[in-house]
Amino acid sequence: MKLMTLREAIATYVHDGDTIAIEGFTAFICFAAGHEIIRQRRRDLTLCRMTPDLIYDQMIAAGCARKLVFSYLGNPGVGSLHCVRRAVEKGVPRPLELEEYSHFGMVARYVAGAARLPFFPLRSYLGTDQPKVNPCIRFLQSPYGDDLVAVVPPLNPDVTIIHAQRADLQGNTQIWGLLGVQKEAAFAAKRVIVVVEEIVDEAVIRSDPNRTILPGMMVDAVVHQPYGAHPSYVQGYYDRDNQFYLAWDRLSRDPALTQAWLEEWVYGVKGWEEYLTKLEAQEPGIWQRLAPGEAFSRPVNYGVYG
Amino acid sequence: MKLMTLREAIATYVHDGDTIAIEGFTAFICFAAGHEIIRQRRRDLTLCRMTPDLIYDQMIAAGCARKLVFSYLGNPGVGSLHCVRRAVEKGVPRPLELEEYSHFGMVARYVAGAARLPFFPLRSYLGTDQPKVNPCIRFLQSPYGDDLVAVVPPLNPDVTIIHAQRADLQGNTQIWGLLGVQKEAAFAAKRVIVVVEEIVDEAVIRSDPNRTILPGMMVDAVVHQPYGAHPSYVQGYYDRDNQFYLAWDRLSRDPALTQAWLEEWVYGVKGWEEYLTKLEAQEPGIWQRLAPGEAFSRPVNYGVYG
Amino acid sequence: MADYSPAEMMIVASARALAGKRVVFVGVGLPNIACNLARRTVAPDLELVYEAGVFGARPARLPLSIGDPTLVSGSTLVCSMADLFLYYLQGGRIEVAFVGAAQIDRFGNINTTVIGSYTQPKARLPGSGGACEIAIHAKELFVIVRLSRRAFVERIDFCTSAGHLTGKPGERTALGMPGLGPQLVVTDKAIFTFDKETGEMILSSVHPGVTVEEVQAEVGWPLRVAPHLEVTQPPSAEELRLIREELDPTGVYGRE
Amino acid sequence: MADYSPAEMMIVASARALAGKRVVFVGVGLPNIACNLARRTVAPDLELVYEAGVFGARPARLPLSIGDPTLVSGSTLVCSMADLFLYYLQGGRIEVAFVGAAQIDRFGNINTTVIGSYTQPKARLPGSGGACEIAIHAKELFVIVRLSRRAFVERIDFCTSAGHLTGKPGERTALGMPGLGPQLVVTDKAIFTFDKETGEMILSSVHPGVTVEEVQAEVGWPLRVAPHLEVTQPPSAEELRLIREELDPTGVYGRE
Repeated sequence: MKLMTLREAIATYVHDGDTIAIEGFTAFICFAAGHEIIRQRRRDLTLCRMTPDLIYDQMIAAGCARKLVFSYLGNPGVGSLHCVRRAVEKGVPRPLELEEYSHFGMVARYVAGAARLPFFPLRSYLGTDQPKVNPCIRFLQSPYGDDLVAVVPPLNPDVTIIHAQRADLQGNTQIWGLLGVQKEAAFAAKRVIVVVEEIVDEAVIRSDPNRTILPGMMVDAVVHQPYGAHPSYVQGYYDRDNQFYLAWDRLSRDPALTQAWLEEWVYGVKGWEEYLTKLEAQEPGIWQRLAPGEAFSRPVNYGVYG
Repeated sequence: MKLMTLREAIATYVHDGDTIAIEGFTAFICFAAGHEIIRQRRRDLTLCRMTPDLIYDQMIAAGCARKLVFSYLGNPGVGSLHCVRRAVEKGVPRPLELEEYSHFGMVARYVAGAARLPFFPLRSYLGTDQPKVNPCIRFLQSPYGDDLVAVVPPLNPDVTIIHAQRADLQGNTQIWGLLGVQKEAAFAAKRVIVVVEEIVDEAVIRSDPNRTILPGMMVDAVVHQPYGAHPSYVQGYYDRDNQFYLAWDRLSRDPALTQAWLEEWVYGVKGWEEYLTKLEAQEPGIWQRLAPGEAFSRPVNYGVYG
Repeated sequence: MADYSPAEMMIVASARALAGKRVVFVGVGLPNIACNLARRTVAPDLELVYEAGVFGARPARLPLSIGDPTLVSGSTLVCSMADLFLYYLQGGRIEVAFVGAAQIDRFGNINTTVIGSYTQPKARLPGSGGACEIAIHAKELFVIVRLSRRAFVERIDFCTSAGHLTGKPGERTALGMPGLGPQLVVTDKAIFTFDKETGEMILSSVHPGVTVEEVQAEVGWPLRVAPHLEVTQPPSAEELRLIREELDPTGVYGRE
Repeated sequence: MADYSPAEMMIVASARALAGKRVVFVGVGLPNIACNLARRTVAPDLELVYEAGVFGARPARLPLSIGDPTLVSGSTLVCSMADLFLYYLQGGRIEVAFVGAAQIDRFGNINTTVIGSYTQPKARLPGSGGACEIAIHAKELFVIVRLSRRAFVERIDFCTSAGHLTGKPGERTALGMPGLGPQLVVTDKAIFTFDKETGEMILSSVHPGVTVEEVQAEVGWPLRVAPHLEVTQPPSAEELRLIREELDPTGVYGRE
């Protein structure tokens, strides 16, 4: 049975020392999974993500990670990731090793991992200092001429966790909106956890097979966790809670405030349902504030043949 | 103005000696464009396509091509491509140079072409005779270890022609069903012609941006040509006309019958509208025979934010 | 015992070989019917991946080609050729794949390119399609081919898809091929497996009424015969019913 | 003449530089407003490509981040990061791109990685994001950065994105970089262009009321000044109206 709670999924598939990727480009960021990993006190993780965002800031503040593999460190549209900076600049709460690429380099690493290629070529990095601080970035001459291209090695997470609008019980998963690098990160992984807003009947999936980005056969756990991406957003379901992104910018500058926040909102709750209850108690009407209007896709006819 | 007739599009963008790709994996094969190229008597073309199918068989029989770049020669589900075989085995109507890959090799060539990579690596060809007869297939050692991978060079057609369900007047193009390698072939090309069943208002496109495979900015000509993929099919619009695939297997074995067919159905008509009129005269009710039933995708909510 | 055709025997033998498998890469024709038969008998969880990029197909009719639109409608996922070859096939997600062959040699190397010389062919065949990489990446390769001296040759005219190469142990691994290579050849007269060490083809089962001599007569090299040669279990009444009534009611593939 | 802020001057100057352009790669913030202003003034056919993989966006509000959902709804195309970087950016489809900079040197080389040493940084900055490859592939690169001695330095602490490298003619071409590199630097006090041969930064226009000396005071190397130094045309009433009433009505970006 693939359907499980987030607690079960993290307990079963995420282990100390694992390399994990919680992907989603500014959207679909599975905070629920990140919090559960903090709550289960995983240690020595290598965290991979193009844009670490607040979720990795929180996990790093909680001491889960020994290393970060990334391409852009920032609180999107707001500023810095203060916990990541504290770990890098001051070793607080523990030192953090960085392995750094450009966006294209990270994408290329996931693609190579997903496709079992020993390297992926890209035209980047030439003339910059990036290869000097990351020996994994190398250069290769084209067998067809003088062209020199950069190459990066495959990235194969032990676990990739993605958040999506919907999946069926077999794990067939559909996403619309920003696609980011979720598909590639999932194919590159040894184990895949999909967290969704809705579990739907497979007839819904089958009505639009081009919308499916992952086939059930490669999904190890399906978790039903509505609002699991808060404070990031899910296209068509809820908006980004920008107030939280701004609040985090303030409180995360202070290590004590950061730990107090983790105590209250992560360690202090049993799971995501309790987090949501607390959230609604703090701001009744939050989901109305974040609810988008309706803008439906026009249906397309796949046709019945037979 | 991008909207033009097929005659204008071919006259403007397809020249003698060009390398062209009419892509579509068993579906969306733009026979209308192939016939127009025959009718305009283009010569010395290099024809690229994973699966040459009947359309290239016809173009080769008509003497348009000097070279074929491909990965699978066949009348799908039926048998051989007799005109291609005649050109290869007997030089009739003229000799045909072959440049041959596997499916993955062709896909990789288009991807490299689309991404301006000097080569694309794939794990294939080792242990086979294919590199012996195609010097473009080479091998490369990974900079991270002993792995030996095959590489293929980019394929950049002068023109790629694809058939789709719908586009708007700017050329934003949507396809559902088998995606084949159309996107990659279009991105790899210097010029792109899109032939569609329907021209739709851009509001239709904008209702489902994840469905768009080509942005208008890279489309040079948009042609409105309903039933332009007959006898192949368009998902949700019409079925493959298998009777024609079977009939072609018989008549294409005979060079005289083949030429007679070209005279009657290609040279003998002014354009695709006349072809369709002839087709309906020959078989009233053909479109009812080929019409699929309705199976609509369930709409998804993209949300209104703002 | 019901009467059955050689094609039906091939379908049934292929289906049985899928017992317990999860993900099969399939073309149309006999493999398609075999896989669908396996789903209804020995491999209910079998996921069919069609070469055109379709998963979980629920065809409402017998598909006419690997790209039939009936495979798309109501399937669970349709992807591009780039995704299919990069992430599914090369990505190592395919457990078993079926391929055909114009010629096959003692070590399961396959020709689907030319008969005669490459530049002056006697017959120009379809070429690789996806077979070359399928033979490298699928964990197991099953070959379906009619038994004939034209097909089972000492030396193939062209190697399109790698089998067990020259038969040296470990040769595939040394070339970095993740798949095990050909594991089974199903024909209209017999079934062959391969020596785990050398990759040599072994006659392991003859269909009812077929003798080893008849098989040898159609094979262009001195055939190794399994110490415990079996006689293939003929199709059961239920297997035949499924083929004839549900999977191929018009007899396109099964009645030859 | 209307009063305007330095940020408004930057937006207007950036927008005007897009005259006649077709495809711009854009992040949120000032570049976003500049591009939308250009669409309404000097470049009506400008196609905005957002770094999150969105084309033809019709945002119903000012986007909060490059991945704001309002960019997606009603856009013409949304693609994966792989498609964006492989086919759009590296594929050569981007005409102009905007980037920011923490440090920029005389030849337009850009640092957004660290201040101080890489291993013991005084300040850890965001890193490359897509900037490294944008600087290689976009046909023209426009930099938006506030003028300050901290930013305009003789030697950047880390080269994240290549500009004109060491200023040797043809150096970018020799490295196979398809884009022309930095063509324009827009600041709150002045506009810079680059020598076509050597790629050296040239002060080409000062904003109204700013002197060359004030600019030089904020630049860490002896500045080359264009023979015909211009004074930037201040924002027109219509440009300001568009910014204030339509593009940034709440004054998030324009009022600093």
